[in-house]
Amino acid sequence: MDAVLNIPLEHVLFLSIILFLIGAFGILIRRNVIFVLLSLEIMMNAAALAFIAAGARWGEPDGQVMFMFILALAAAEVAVGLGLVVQLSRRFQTLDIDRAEELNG
Amino acid sequence: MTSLWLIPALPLAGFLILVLTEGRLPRSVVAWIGAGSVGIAAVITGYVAWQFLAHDNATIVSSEWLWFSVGSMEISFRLWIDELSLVMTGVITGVGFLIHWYATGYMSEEEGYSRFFAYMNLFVFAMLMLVMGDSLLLLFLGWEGVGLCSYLLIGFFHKVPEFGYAARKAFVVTRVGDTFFLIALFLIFWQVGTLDVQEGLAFARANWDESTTVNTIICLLLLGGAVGKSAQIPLQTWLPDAMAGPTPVSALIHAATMVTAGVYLIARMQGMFELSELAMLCVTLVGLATLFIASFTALVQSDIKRVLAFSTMSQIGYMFFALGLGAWSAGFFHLVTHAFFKALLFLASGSVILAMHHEQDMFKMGGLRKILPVPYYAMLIGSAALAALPLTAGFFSKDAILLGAWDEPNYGGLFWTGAIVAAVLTSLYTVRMIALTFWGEPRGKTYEISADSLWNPNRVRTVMPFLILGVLSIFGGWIGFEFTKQLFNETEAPHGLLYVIQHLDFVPVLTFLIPLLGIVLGILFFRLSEDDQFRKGITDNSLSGILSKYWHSGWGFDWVYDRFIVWPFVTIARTRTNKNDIVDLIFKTLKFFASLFHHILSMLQTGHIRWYAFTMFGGILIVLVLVMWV
Amino acid sequence: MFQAGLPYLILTTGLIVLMVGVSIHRSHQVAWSLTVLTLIATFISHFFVYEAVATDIVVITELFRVDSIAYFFNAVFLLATLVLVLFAQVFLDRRTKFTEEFYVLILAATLGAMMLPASTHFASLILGLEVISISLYALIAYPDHARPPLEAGLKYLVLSGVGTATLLMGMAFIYAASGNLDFSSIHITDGSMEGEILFLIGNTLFWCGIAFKLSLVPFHIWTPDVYHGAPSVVTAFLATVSKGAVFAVVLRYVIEADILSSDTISNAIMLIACASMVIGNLLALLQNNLKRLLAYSSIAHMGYLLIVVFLISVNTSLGYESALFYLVSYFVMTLAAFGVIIALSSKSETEVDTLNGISGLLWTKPAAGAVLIAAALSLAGIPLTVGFFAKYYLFTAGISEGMWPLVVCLVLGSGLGIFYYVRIIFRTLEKPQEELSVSVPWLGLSITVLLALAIIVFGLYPTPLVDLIRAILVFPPTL
Amino acid sequence: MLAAGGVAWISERIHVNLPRWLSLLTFIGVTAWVGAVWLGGPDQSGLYANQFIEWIPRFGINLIFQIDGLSLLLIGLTAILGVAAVVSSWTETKQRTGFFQFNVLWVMAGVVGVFSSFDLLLFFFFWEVMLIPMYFLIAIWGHEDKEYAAMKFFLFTQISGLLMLVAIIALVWVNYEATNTLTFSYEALLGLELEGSIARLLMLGFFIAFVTKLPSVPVHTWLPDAHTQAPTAGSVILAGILLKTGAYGIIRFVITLFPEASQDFWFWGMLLGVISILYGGYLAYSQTDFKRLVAYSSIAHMGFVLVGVYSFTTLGMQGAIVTVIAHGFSTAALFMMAGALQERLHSREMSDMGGLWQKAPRMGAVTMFFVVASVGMPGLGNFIGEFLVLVGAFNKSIVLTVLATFGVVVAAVYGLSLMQRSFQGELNPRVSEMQDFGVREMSLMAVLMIALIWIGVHPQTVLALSDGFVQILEVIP
Repeated sequence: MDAVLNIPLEHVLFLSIILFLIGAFGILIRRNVIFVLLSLEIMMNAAALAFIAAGARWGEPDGQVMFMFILALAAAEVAVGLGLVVQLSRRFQTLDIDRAEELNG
Repeated sequence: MTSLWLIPALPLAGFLILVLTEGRLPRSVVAWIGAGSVGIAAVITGYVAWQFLAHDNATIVSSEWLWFSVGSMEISFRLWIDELSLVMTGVITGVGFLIHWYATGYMSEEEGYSRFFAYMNLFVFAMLMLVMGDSLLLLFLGWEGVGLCSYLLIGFFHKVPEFGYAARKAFVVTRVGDTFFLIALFLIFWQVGTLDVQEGLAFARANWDESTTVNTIICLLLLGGAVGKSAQIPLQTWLPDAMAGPTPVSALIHAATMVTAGVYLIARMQGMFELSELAMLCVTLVGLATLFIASFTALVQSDIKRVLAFSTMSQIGYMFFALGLGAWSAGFFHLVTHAFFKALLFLASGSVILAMHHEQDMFKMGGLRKILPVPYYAMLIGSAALAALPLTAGFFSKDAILLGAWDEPNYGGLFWTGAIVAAVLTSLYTVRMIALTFWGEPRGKTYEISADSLWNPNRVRTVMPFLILGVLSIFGGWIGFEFTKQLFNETEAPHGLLYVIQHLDFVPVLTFLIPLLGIVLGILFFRLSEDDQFRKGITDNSLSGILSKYWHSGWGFDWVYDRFIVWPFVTIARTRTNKNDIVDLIFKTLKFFASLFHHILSMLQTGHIRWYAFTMFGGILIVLVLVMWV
Repeated sequence: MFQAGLPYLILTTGLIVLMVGVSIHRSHQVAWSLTVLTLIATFISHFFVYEAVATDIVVITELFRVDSIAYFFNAVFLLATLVLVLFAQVFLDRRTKFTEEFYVLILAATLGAMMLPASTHFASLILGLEVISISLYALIAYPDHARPPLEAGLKYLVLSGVGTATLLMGMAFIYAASGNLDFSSIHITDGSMEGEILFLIGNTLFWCGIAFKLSLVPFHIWTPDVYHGAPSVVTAFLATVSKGAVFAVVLRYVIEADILSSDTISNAIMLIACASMVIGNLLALLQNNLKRLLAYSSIAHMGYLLIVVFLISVNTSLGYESALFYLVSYFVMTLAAFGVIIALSSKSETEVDTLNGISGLLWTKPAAGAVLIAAALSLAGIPLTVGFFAKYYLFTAGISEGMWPLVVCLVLGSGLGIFYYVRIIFRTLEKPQEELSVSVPWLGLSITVLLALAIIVFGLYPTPLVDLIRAILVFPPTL
Repeated sequence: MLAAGGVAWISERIHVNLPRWLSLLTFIGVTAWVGAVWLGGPDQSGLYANQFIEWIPRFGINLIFQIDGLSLLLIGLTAILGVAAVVSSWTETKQRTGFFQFNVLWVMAGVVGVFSSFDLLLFFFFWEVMLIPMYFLIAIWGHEDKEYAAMKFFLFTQISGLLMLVAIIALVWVNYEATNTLTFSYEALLGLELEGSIARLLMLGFFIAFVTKLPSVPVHTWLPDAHTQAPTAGSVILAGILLKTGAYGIIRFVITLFPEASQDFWFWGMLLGVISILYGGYLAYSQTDFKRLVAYSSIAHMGFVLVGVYSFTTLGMQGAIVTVIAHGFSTAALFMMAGALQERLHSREMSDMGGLWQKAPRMGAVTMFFVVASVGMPGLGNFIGEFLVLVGAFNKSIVLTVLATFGVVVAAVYGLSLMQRSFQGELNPRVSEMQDFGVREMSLMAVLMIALIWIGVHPQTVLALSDGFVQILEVIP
């Protein structure tokens, strides 16, 4: 516990924000679905990190519980996501996310 | 007195019967109903008059029936017979009956016989309401009613678009006057608190004096109404066009009765007008101006009915002139005599027109006295009265007016001179009309008149109206004047002939002689000159030509109104943008912006996931910025 | 007090049985029957255990607190799901070979939806939310050979992922600021400047995430595409149950955390609400696809509903009443509208979802046309329909608290809204261009007619519904 | 018999989807009922019927139906014009007559509800309810441009209605805060004292809704479109009755609920009226479409109502009421005429008409009568109304009244030009055969004519009925 406390909360939060932004940019920049899902994962983990830092601040396990939670959740999401990716490659013959733009207006 | 109601009710009943049967009755029955209802009304009027005189001229009031009552305003249907309305009622039913009688023949070959008499009966009803109503609102009811009938009858031959235009013009122009009248009613009700004529006058006598501005305004507004109805300047332009109607209509409505409603109105409201010098002066000036302008115009017309129309205008001008000068009885007396002789003139001209197969141009007539002896003599008698040849009815009334003008303290001489000049003009155009129509040789086609035509002016049934009106035109003046004088409580009013004999002064004698002079001049000029000269006078470009053209057009009033009122209104109304209602642009703009925003926003829905994600991050950023820094 | 959790257990049991059953023996009919049974049983169970929540607060661990309001929400969600499941049987056959998992997923989503109204904790919030979302990813992309559902599913997955991540980030910040994950105790305790800022950022992010789920401007942009691409049954679920559940938890969050006492946040939410009303309606204005149109209109409706959020923080009782009434009527009319689309699309491969598709519907399919008209009128908030009273509640809410900007936007939005709802009505009234050949399943049709009847009956005489809601609110422990 | 009985009775019938005869009988029945109630006379409090049923007690919203003289008058008008609408469209609508009559009946039921509701929310409810079937009438049986027209009609009235709803709720809430009772009852809210600025705003909410319905410039633009596109029965109902709900609303609600604010507003009210009179008349003249012309003339006539009401005199108020009734008859008849012409000539353009008198003298005569009535001929109903309005308004503002009076001249211009362009002149060569009015149409027109003449010569029938209400108004300011 003590070791963690040495790192100021703000720093961890900044880190998580940076991670979040990295994820965000990943989604904006990458066209490959796999990378988009990856970026999503990064964003989720940024939040998870923030939870851990916050939990550390209050010295409670809640943050870590939430971390586990998020992990499970992200896994589930990715599981479904990958399923969709398979379908995408089948029906659209591509992994380029920009090609899925038939619904608009 | 309940039988009073019968007088207007009979023509109304006639109207209803004729309308409801939709022209399915045989013509003879229609004629009986149409003319008969007015005839019986005339008889009843005679009875009422007898009662009236028998009871020392005590006012006769009918039973009343509440029209409406709102707050402080309570108005009933009630008829009121005093000297003034009695005389008018007599004229309307009497002359009206004769004209109806005449019309049974005149219209016999036209379509819509039944419709014609329905309108005519309705007109008589409305005119009677105008005259007999005891409140200004009832008067207004009649006032509008006659306007409507006038509209219907001018446009009687509705197939001809020009006639329809003339009818609308008549209605709309008089409507302008009516509006003034209506506003006067509001003002009276506001100030006096009642619309009853007698109560109003009593109030005015009791509470107002010469300096009451409201009174002057009321009078001027009433004058506005009268000017419209009586075709005086500046609202006179409708009358000549109104000649589009069948000639009996012109005789009844546009000569004998309706157009004199303005005179009646002013006479009715004498108590108020007397209190306002300005209003009186305006009445005089309006009359004088109309008199002048109309006389000159009549001098150059070629259409026989238009001559008579302008003549009517000028004669009503005389009446206004007289009223304005305070010569009430003279003016009103002239109304009565004018009804007789102008009706006669119109009926005669109607026969002429039928004989010429609806040709109204005098230059295509001539020499008709042989074919149409009865109308010829009728026209002669009527013209004599119109020109105020001594001892005819017109002489008595017009002389009285002229003398009244002389007696005016301030501008008497001026007025008198004006009126006398107009009198000369009257003689001139009268003679010209007769000369062109009856004298000389035929200039156009003539037609045989089949002996069994109902309108044949030589048959007894058609002669009777001529006869009666002729007699009245000659002798009406002898008996009438004393009677009319009582109406206005004038004891010292000048009396033409007696006055001349008694005083033998310069002025009365001149007044007496000058119409004669006009006639002599006219006979000399028109009898001797070549026919072509008249036509020349109208067409060439010499000064007189231009003048006569100008006069011919009625002094350009129509042109001015067309240019400055009708044309802009119609043009603006007809342009496309206005048909489409500019206010709607506001809502169209709103709609435009709504759909513009819709399209802009729709364009953002590109379907690209990355763009969507971008907007979301953008949204987060915006909200964060808002929350943190705003 | 354990019995209060009975409905959840029944549903879960049904879910598990179904899942196992499907893996043993595939049968559409059996799966469907089992689902319907489960839903009905769950629905009925509420009545048996209602006593428990009617008199006392039932706390099930730290995460859930079951009360009568939650039960009411549950009942509504269950009924809506039941309606959709009834539709689904015929609808699915034309769209996929493997129909059975659909029911597993939709039961799971319903379970998630039932968690949310009872949730009092960030953990249960995120749990419920994600159970719904993840089920929905699969549900949206369920049809096995068409392209639009897949595209919609993918979009929803990615964008919802972003939303969830934002939400989680927000929760983490709030937690960092307050040290609590329980709604009622997330007030900032230390009062430090730093805490305040963290709290503010956290809440902002949290609301952004919620706004995404409720498809509020400016996080609305996914809505039309997903609505459009998803099979109509799923779209309807997304539009009703999923949104309703999120809204239920938002209400509880607002009450317990008293979040609107902060001016900055409440101003931001107000702005979001106004923008949603106006922009949602503008987007729908000339839209020609019925499902997209309903998507845009749902954006606006969620904007309207935010008015209640403001009311509820001041006047909880009236606020809840308005919210419940509005949600119920919104459910009924949205389901009716989608019901018509589903019924029309049931027997065809592609969805009948354009305005051209419903041209002259009143004459070719009178019942369906009439239902659509009733639904459109109701969505527009015209009297005679329940939508009017729903809107009436919102006006009352806005006016009683003097929230004039919201009222103005409500008027503006409703005005715009009338335009496109009336367009729908006009199209159903016009002369049919071609004879609509599709047959309509009797079950679906009769359900939509029932829904339309509900619209009309409550539109004429809303008192029973009002009374019911007020009875629910008699003992709400949170009030 | 009770008012609600009447309304419920109508609605019962409504659900039965039977065609013409049934709806005709219904309207005749309602007319007879109104007659019976009228003859029965009012009770002590001046009401002819009274009914109270709980509706939504939660918000103090109840079904309060009351019929006083004013309401009875307008319900009578509704019933008679209902008959007229049904009869006039007897042959026009050939498709879906059942649904058509259903809609006609619903509109009428809504209107009767509007005229007899004494609960504000109930009033609003009916106010909106009558719009939906009206929308159907235009959208289904309308002419070529029906989508646009129906949409415009619906949008204008609905959006302005929303403002009224806001005002109603706000008013109730103010009352709630003052008295702690939640009620929408008209009578309960009548005595509410309002702060100046709030009263003004709330009044505006009501005013805009009513003025849109009336309609007055500048929110009148829906009317010509709606009228032109609507089927005959629709136009008759629209002009004859729906517009009257606007007038009724102003008289019944705006003036009484917000006496001071309305008093302060008089100038603007009258000004709008005068502008409507002149602008409406002017635009009427510009039109080439028979129905559009009549529609714009309606705007002009309704201007008189505004002028009358905002003169705040007994005369003006009574005049406005008479105008409402008389205009109902005269304009309805003109629209029927337009419908009859369209049925015969398949055109509303006056350039396709002309000289029709020769083919159809009865139609010509009837048109003449109603044109003359709407021009304001004394002896017919419209004159009484306009005259009283103007006399009443004269005390308030001479300038505005004089301007309004000139509207009478404008009326003559467009009225006669309508007559000229359609019935007079030479027969249009494009008109081949044309049937005149038969017994059915003539007897209908006769009823309307008699009604107008009756109001013209004995308006006391109308005035006495509305007197009770106007007396109350006297007390308020």
